[in-house]
Amino acid sequence: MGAEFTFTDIPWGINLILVPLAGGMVCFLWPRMAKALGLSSAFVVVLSVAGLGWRMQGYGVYRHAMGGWGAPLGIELYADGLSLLMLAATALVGLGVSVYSAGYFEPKQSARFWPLWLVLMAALNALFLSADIFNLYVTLELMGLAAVALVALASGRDALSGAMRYLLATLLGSLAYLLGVALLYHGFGSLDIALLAERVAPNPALWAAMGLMTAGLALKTALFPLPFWLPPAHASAPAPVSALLSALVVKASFYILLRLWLEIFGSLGAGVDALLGLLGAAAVIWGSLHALLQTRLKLLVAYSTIAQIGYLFIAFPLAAASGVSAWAAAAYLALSHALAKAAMFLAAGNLLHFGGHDRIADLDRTVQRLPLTMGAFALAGVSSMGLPPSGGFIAKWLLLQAALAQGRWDLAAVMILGGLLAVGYIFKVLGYAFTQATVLRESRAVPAGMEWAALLLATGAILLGFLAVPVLALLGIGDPFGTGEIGP
Amino acid sequence: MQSIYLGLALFLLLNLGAGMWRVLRGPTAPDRMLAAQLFGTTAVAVLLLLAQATASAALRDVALVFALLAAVTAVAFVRRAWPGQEAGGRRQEAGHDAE
Amino acid sequence: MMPSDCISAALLIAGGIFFLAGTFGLLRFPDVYTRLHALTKADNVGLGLMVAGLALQAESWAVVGKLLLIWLLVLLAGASVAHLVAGQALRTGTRPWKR
Amino acid sequence: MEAVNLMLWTFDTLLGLGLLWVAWRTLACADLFKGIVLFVAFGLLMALAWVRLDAPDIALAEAAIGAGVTGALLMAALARLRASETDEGSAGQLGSEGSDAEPSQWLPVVILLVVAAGLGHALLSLPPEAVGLGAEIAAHLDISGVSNPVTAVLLNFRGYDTLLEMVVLFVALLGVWSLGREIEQGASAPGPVLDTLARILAPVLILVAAYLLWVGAHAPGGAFQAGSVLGAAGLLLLLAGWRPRADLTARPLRLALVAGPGTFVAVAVVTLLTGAWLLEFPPKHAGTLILILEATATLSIGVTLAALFLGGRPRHDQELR
Amino acid sequence: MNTAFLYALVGVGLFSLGLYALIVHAHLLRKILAINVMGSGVFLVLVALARRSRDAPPDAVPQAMVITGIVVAVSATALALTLMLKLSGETGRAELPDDRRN
Repeated sequence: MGAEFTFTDIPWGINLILVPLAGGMVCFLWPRMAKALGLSSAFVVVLSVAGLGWRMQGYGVYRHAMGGWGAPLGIELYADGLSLLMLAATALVGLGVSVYSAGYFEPKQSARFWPLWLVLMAALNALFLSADIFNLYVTLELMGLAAVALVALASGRDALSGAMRYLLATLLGSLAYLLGVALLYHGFGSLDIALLAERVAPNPALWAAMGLMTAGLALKTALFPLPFWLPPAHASAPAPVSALLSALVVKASFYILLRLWLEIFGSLGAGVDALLGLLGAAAVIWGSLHALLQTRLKLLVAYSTIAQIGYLFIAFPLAAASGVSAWAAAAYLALSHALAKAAMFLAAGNLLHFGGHDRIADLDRTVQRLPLTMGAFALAGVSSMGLPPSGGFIAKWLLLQAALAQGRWDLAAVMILGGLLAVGYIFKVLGYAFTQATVLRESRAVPAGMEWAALLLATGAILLGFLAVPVLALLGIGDPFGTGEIGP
Repeated sequence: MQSIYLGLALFLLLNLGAGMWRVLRGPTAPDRMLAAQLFGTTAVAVLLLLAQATASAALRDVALVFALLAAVTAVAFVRRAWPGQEAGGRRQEAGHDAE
Repeated sequence: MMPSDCISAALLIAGGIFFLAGTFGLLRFPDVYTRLHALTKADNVGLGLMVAGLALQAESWAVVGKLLLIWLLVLLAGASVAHLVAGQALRTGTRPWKR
Repeated sequence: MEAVNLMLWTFDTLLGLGLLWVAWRTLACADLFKGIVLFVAFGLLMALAWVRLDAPDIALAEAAIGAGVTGALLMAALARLRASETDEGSAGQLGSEGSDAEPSQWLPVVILLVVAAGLGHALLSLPPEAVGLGAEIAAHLDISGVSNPVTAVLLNFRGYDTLLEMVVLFVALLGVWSLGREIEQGASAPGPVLDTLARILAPVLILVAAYLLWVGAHAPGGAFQAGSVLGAAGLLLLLAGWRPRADLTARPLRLALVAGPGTFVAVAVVTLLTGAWLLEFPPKHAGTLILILEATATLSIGVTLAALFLGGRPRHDQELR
Repeated sequence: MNTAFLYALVGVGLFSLGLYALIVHAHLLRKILAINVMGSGVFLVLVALARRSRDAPPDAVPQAMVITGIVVAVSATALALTLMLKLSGETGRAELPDDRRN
């Protein structure tokens, strides 16, 4: 290579996997360097995603044939606009969480956190880049085990039982997915998604694979009625871990489901996506109502995640009927929810750190005392409610438009109701944060990095409200949704 | 010759099924463990017979690994699952092991 | 059938009978110590006879060596485990069966 | 020939029914220890099934992991569980086990029967001729560096999966270590018999591991089987009361744990720099590269399994250095 | 019946049995055993279906997938067992709290 090696030749996609992986292992060997290494790995990952995006804008989709074999014999990496969007969400949330964690963990915990987190980052990136259904299984398991171990970093029975429940749910989901892989491989003779897309024909094996994989991934995404594992795990984990789980890990299994539907299961027709839409609508209402009822901030945020996942599934019947914009809306929502939800959990972590508790009713006067944190929570709340200007607004607007265009008044009504309920639970928190306390409680100072990390992520969610055109253009690279055009 | 190998393999498999009764019945933990030990030996014999019958040498390696690992499991049993406390022993004898 | 085939068939069948006897003992003997006795029959003699029968048919000396190694390992593991189990059973207060 | 086929068919049918029956008894019996013994027996039958399905590589892995290491892990966990439960003085909870053993919920049964019937129907509707990558593999086997197709898939064609899978094992260890220190077991002194047994068996296990590693290039065997047998050797030593010296459990242990995935990443980077693709092995050096990868993977798998058996960070491991 | 389909159906049976036990049993050790049985069922389906045409040499890809799967399963089992011990050390019992209904 030498002289001919140019900027374009840097293997951006590979960096995304190998850098955090190597970083994680070095952290394990030299725990003292963990923090510095972790932060720099997160930074390199952001740069690499930027590089990948830049390269994809010039040259179109990214492909890498592992081992030089190519499908069907080998594994291929593949990134189009959808993968890029998810990778960007991972990189941005990852950087925010890394900055936050640098201040959050005690030295001992820090030595355990960084290797796990870096491996989780590698698993997420590998998942979003993979084009092979068995490789996706391995990344799913890697992600699941790393996530469970991270939840268990918080000691105490709540965290342990949350982690255990989560582990059982994630293993069950993976096994159902793997059985689906077996059926697809033996039905159509390939593991590569693109090749499978060419070969599939509706037959009982395809139906069974669809059922198994959809159920398994829906369980991992915590779709209603299977979200029982999510609130305990997400609420009892350390704050940065909650942020990672809600923002990225549940999105990863949703991403696989979306991919499979776009490429392989799309031909199976309307019945199932109507069901998924119904479950999504139920999740919006159920999650929002539960969020409204919570007295603990972290549980409130966790239930709100279930509601927001519901919106993602509402896109299924809408996209199947006609519009591509429903898929784009779901992807946009995944990105903006990732930023907003990470910010919310980090803000909740700050409040917990500050006051030693997360009882919503006792969040007295935190606005004066932690203005940046409450600002972050409020901005993230704006996106979660779907108010303009925010990424959440753009996404839900697109979704609503798709629903109205198809005359799905029922789904539109659910979305509006979900938005109103979100207003309810966000303002419940903000309301208490403004109240005067009769007695001042003891508090601990919050490191500035932790406040700023939350605020910057929330600002990102708001900024997405202004970046609809360029982001949707990036999303269109490689035409992930199968038509010539994207967006409104 | 092949039908002798296969017939014996089949016979040993049935033998395994009969031994399963001891695992289920107990009554004590060591009884179950002994039955499992016999399982291991029988499986080794089945593998050796199949290796000869189907002319696949690799099955002898499987048998070798079986022979070794059965011993490790048994040692794990003696050292761990059966800690040798008076109370534990008596409870196991009563037929319903404590957790 | 060659004479060697006849001998090895006889050895194999004899081995099978010992396995049957081992299982029978495991099922019928009254306590763990007597069952240990039954188990070692299958381990030592049953597998030994089978290995001898198969060794007559082996295509090379390496195979004979591997068969012998497997038998020795099972023998060693069986004997040690029997000893450990018996010792542990005595220590935990399982009384030997008396008429 | 007819008789042979009939015998094989009977063997398969009995084995299949046996598998289902043992699995059912494993999961339904009231006594947990019995469940574990039955699970070990289940692993044994699974290994026989792999043999009947012409998958000796998996049979080896199942014999070492499914029937061996997992069984030992389960037994150690049950012993610790009992110890912790008697410590808590929770003798009153013993009765709860009975109610657990007799689940009488008919709704899950109906749902599962429907699921099983649907899956069975889907399976039987598959075409009678397998559509796989067998021919594709056969066509490329000569440039893969090894002649055992399973090893070729694991280490060359789909080596990237194996890289990630090594990391899965590493993550499990990270998780176990982050949950706390090893749980001390107040077992009695090993005694002369166990000591002698360990002294004889451990070297044999290590030799067999080396043999499986070497033979894996052209016959069933390979890094995972070898690693599990090596792990079994470590387990046996731990059971016999042997503990690594304090200076070994610090950095050297950690180095051994990451040697496998670390070498994989290093080789990946080298191949990327010298060729066009990640993990692209030049056919001339493929054999050597695969052997290097497998050797370090064996070491790491063995050490990791033994470390997982401890159930926590070793006593002398210092976290912050 | 064909050997391949026989073992594949046994695999489906194991998967369903394991799933049932996972749902109805409360004790975590049983749940972990159930997950392992389910996994074995899936592996059996993966390999058995490749043997539908018996004359061809065995397809190595499903076999490699299963070996990968076995290592993943033992990793998950080890983590689950440690987590179970921690939880029972914390709560005195190896069950998930208010898991009676699930």
